[in-house]
Amino acid sequence: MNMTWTEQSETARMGAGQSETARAGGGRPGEGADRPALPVLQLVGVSKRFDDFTAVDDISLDIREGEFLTIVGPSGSGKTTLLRMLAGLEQPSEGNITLRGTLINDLPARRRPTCLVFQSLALFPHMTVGRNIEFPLKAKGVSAAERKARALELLRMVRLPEAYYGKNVMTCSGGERQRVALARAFAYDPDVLFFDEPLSALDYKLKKLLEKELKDLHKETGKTFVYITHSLEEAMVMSDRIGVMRAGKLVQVGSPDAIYGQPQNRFVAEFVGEVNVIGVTLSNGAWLSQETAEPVRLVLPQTMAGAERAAVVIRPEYMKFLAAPGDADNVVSGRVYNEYSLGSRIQYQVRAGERVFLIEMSRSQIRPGTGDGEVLIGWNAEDAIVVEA
Amino acid sequence: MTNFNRRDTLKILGAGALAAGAPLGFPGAALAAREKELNILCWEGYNSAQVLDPFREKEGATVKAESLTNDPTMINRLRSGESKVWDLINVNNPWARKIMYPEKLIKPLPKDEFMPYFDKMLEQFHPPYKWAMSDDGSELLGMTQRFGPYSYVVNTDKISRKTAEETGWDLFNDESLAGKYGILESDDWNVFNIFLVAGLDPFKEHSPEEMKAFEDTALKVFKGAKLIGDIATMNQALISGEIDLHMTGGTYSVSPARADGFPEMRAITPLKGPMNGKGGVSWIEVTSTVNNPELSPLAPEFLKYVQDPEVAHTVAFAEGTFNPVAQMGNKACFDLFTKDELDAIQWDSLEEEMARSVEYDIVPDYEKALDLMNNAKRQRS
Amino acid sequence: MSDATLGTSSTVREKQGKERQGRSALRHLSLPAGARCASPILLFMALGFLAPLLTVIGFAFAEPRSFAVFESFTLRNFAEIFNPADTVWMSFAWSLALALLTVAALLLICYPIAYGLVRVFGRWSSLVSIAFVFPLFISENVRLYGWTLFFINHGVLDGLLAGIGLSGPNVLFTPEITLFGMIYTYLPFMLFPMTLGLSMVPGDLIEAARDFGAGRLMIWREIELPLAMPGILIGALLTFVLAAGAVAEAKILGGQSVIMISHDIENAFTYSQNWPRGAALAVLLMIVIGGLSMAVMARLDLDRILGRR
Amino acid sequence: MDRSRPRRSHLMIWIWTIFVAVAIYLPVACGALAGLSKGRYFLFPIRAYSFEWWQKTLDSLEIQRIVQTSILIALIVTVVSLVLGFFGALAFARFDWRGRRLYQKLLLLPIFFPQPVLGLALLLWFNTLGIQPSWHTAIVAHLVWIVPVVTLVIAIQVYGFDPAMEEAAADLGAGRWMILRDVTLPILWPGIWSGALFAFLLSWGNFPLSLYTAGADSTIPKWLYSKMVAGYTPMVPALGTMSTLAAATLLLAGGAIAGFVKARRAR
Repeated sequence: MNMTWTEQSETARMGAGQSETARAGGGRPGEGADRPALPVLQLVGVSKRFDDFTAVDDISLDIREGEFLTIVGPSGSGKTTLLRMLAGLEQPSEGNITLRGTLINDLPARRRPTCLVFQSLALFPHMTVGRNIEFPLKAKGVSAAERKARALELLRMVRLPEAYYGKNVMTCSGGERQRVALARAFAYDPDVLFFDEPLSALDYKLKKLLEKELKDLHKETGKTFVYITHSLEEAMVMSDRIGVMRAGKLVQVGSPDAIYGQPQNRFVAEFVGEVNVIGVTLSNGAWLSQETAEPVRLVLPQTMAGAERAAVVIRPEYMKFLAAPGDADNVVSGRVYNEYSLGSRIQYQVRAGERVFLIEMSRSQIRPGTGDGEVLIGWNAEDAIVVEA
Repeated sequence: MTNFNRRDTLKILGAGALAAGAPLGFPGAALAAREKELNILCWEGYNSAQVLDPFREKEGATVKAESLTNDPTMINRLRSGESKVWDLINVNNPWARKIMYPEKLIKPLPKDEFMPYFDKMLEQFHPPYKWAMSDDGSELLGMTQRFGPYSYVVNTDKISRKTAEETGWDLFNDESLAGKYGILESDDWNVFNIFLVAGLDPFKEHSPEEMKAFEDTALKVFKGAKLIGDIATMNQALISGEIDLHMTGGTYSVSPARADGFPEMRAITPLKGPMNGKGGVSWIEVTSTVNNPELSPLAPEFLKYVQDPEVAHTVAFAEGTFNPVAQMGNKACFDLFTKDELDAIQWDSLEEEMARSVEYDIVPDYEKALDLMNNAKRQRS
Repeated sequence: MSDATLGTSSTVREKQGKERQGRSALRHLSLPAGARCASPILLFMALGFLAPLLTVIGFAFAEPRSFAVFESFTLRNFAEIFNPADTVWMSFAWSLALALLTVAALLLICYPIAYGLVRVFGRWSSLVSIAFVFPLFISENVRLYGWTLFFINHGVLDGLLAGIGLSGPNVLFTPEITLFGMIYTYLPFMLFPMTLGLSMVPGDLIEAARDFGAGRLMIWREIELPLAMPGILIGALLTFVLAAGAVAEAKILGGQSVIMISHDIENAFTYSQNWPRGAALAVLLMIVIGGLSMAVMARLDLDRILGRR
Repeated sequence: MDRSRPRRSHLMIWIWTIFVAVAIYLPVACGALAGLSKGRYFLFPIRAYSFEWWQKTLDSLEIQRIVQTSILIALIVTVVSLVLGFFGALAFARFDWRGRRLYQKLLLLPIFFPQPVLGLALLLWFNTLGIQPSWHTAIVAHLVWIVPVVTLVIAIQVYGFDPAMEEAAADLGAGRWMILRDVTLPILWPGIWSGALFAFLLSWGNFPLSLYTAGADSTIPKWLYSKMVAGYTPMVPALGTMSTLAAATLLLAGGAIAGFVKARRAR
């Protein structure tokens, strides 16, 4: 499969006489293939304003050749606008976008060797599956016979039966449409594929399946994928790198592990999942939390140089019920008031003053203490992460 | 269709359902109110505010008048069942006597009340006036008022009155005038005039050869016409210089232009023609009471109202067309006309022009001629 | 994946129809409700539209120059019309030809405006639409007469041109000006369905196509035109049908340089005193128009066009 | 360079649209001019201006009556067509029922019908029924054409209406009447409002149907026509202009009210 794709891909490229512009942009395929650091797309200080609203605020980012980069962020964080600028559907208000070193700020979408898979998929409803897939080839002037051959191949690639070639695209199921949209994007043979939450409308099971397929396709084709989603879970499954956006800014970029394990600030930490976050202030060389019933002195893994304030993040699975106050570096006393089953694990909510702490344990563990009475909970310093407040 | 061939069934069905759809009183419900209601079907002029508004105020009545520009349509409206709507109908000379009365579409007027008015009219209308009476002369069928000659209208700056009168209907046979004349749309009167252009007397039976001549003439006349239109269009086109003359016009059509400061526009009656030597045609309107089962009592009142010298003068100079009226025989009425007004209606030559005209009559083969003419009209493009 | 459950296109469409807005739950209840809501209007239309048309048909088979509807049956009216000596076919030809030209001209005139309303004018769109819809509320006679005043010798155009030593063109009282009048009168009837059609083309499809490297012409031909076609078809049908029945333009502007079929129908009812002939002509016009309307409408999915989904 | 092209073509579209819009109002302006001419026949430049014809038009009893008739017809047409159209639109777009597709298409047929022919057909029908044409019958005639238009206008609004809201209201214990009053009608209000405007104005400006079906009664367009054909005076363009101004005022007022209501709701 992999081999077939590459070969076909090359023939199609030559047959179509494509990539003049794309390659002229400075890319020399093959050359420097061993240097993963070469950015395909580079953003420097890119901003986008609509009237008095700043959708994208001073973003700088390198997108590496062949990587699967996912931008995550809540809705309204500016990720779609960022993607549209990359695809050439919007022009940045400030800053530069370069493609392999060439400035492409004003290059329209159709001249860029990139391709966007829309959230709505934007399949042409009046065309068959085959004609949809052939559309980019037709735009390039590929002959009808060649188009069809290529379309059938792409159908195979996205795991759709060839019989779908003549099918009305509106009669396809959600997952099938997804595949058609993908096949169409590959038909364009872009260097970079952009995805604007294309899986958001699908049911959970199908979504999971397609996420994995997308990841496989990425590997098979070796293309650069830039994907946006509001679901970190989706991002974690597929991505090589993840960028987290908030209010137009890119707050952290890193591998999925880094994003999960070393969030740089409270926002990322909270976005990543249910966590305990405690605000702390530096007072006479010691970190104090004001959020518990009375100020508690905490032992932290490392000091934040120069910072007066910080947030401590403790994942629920690192919190423990303590038999005695000496069992952990940091200890809080509280009262259990809720207990949820999460399948293989159980989550407890423990109230300490105004604060609620989350503790997760695997079902096999037994909670010390009984009933709803007073409990001691705590964590070790090395299990906590200190981030910017 | 066999299920539907009973008109009465339909009536009940339709009336009931329409009442459901539009819950409004239908005229049937308004029978009682006819004392204060008058409906007039007429030529333009009687439907003007100047004539009707004083009557409305005087009687406190609702007066509706609809003007049409040809006789057959009005009469057909009565035939189609509207004789229940209208109280008065105002059409030209032959129709009351020859068509409407025999078809029982109108009813006679009380002679003792209305005959005396004729005494005060211009001499030619003195009783018993032919077109106002039934064929046997026993019944008075209507009242006369406006009249006039009509043949064609020319811009005398372009074609002198003398040339126009002497050339007569042959003006429309003159190829050099093609594209410079208009035709005032009035199908029945157009028929008369095309007969005349063809050199035929319209008001008699015609042989097939004569009908052929009519057809050829119709084709030629319509092909050569720059435009066909209504009175306002003709006058506007004359004044703007789009055309130099137009067929089927007379004092009635050109008088508003003359009154508006264009005395060079003039109705012409030819000196000679195929109707026993006469070339002109004249019309006289006869207003009759419709054979309406619920005839409004205001109908005779209105007929008397328009005989009043002041009102007759208003009728003569109602908006739209200005015409001589029979009541000008009464000095009280005549004195109301200013010099400008007399000029507008070409009073100076009215008598001689009427003398050169025949009073129009029914064309025996009208329907055939009309079909031929309509065919010709369509081929003008 | 549900591939296996997908059947032929027709069953799928049916399925989608049922799924519309989760209506399926209420389907059993709403089936009579829809019919109930429709019944007053249907009853009214049966009496106000269908019955008059049947009456016209009845008259068309009545004795010429009579009022004996549903009482006599004859084909003479039609025989007369189809008699080659009768030139009424010319009126039909002119009406249909001018209607066709009107449609063609309006397609070209309205397309940029409709495009502008959907994609260019932005917040000005509603104002521009109102400007174009408003003339519908002014009686067409008044507007057409205004053109006469504009074009006539010593009219507005001529008078203005005289100011710079020129004279106005001699355009009145011709078939061309009749066509012009029809284009003018029926412009809104093309513009609005067309705008509706163009607004059915999702913006992201255009963007997607552009992203795939399609040029303007290709986008227009492959995406915009086919997707906007239902609206364009409605506009074309509406203007054609209305123009085919038009009469005022030929009378007021055209000086009857051509006779339209509606004029002939009208004449039959007036000067000719021949209602049955007029009815027969009307029936023939109805056959042309009704046939065309039915044929085009059968191809349209009104839910999609009006509901935009 | 590539970006300037859409801008240039947008400019062309603006220019073309404005050109066509000006052309649309040109004859209306010419008519207004003619109404201000002292002379009966129109020559441009106008020799003498005068408000005489406007004055005469305003003074005329007959025109007062015609205006009243026109308003009355338009009002009744508006009310009846709203009632029929409202339910018709529900049947058109809200409910799924057997025969809906056919109903949708049949309903549009009167719009796709030349009005002179429709007017004559109605005249024949009324004649066959023995009903005298009057302004009552003109109402019926107007309705035949306007009800489908109003239905369509409201239906477009109904399409955007989620029936789940009615279901939710019913689930929360609202009765049929309360649902209609508190849920359905307020949501459909913009469609009903524009339907009402359309109904009134289309009736106000209609000529071909009134010509054949109003009998002895006259409406403004019918009066204008009959005076144009015979008895032309500048009262014709004067009344035409007044009627246009009245329609424009109504449209503007309608728009302003709609805007006001919208603004109030948004708050």
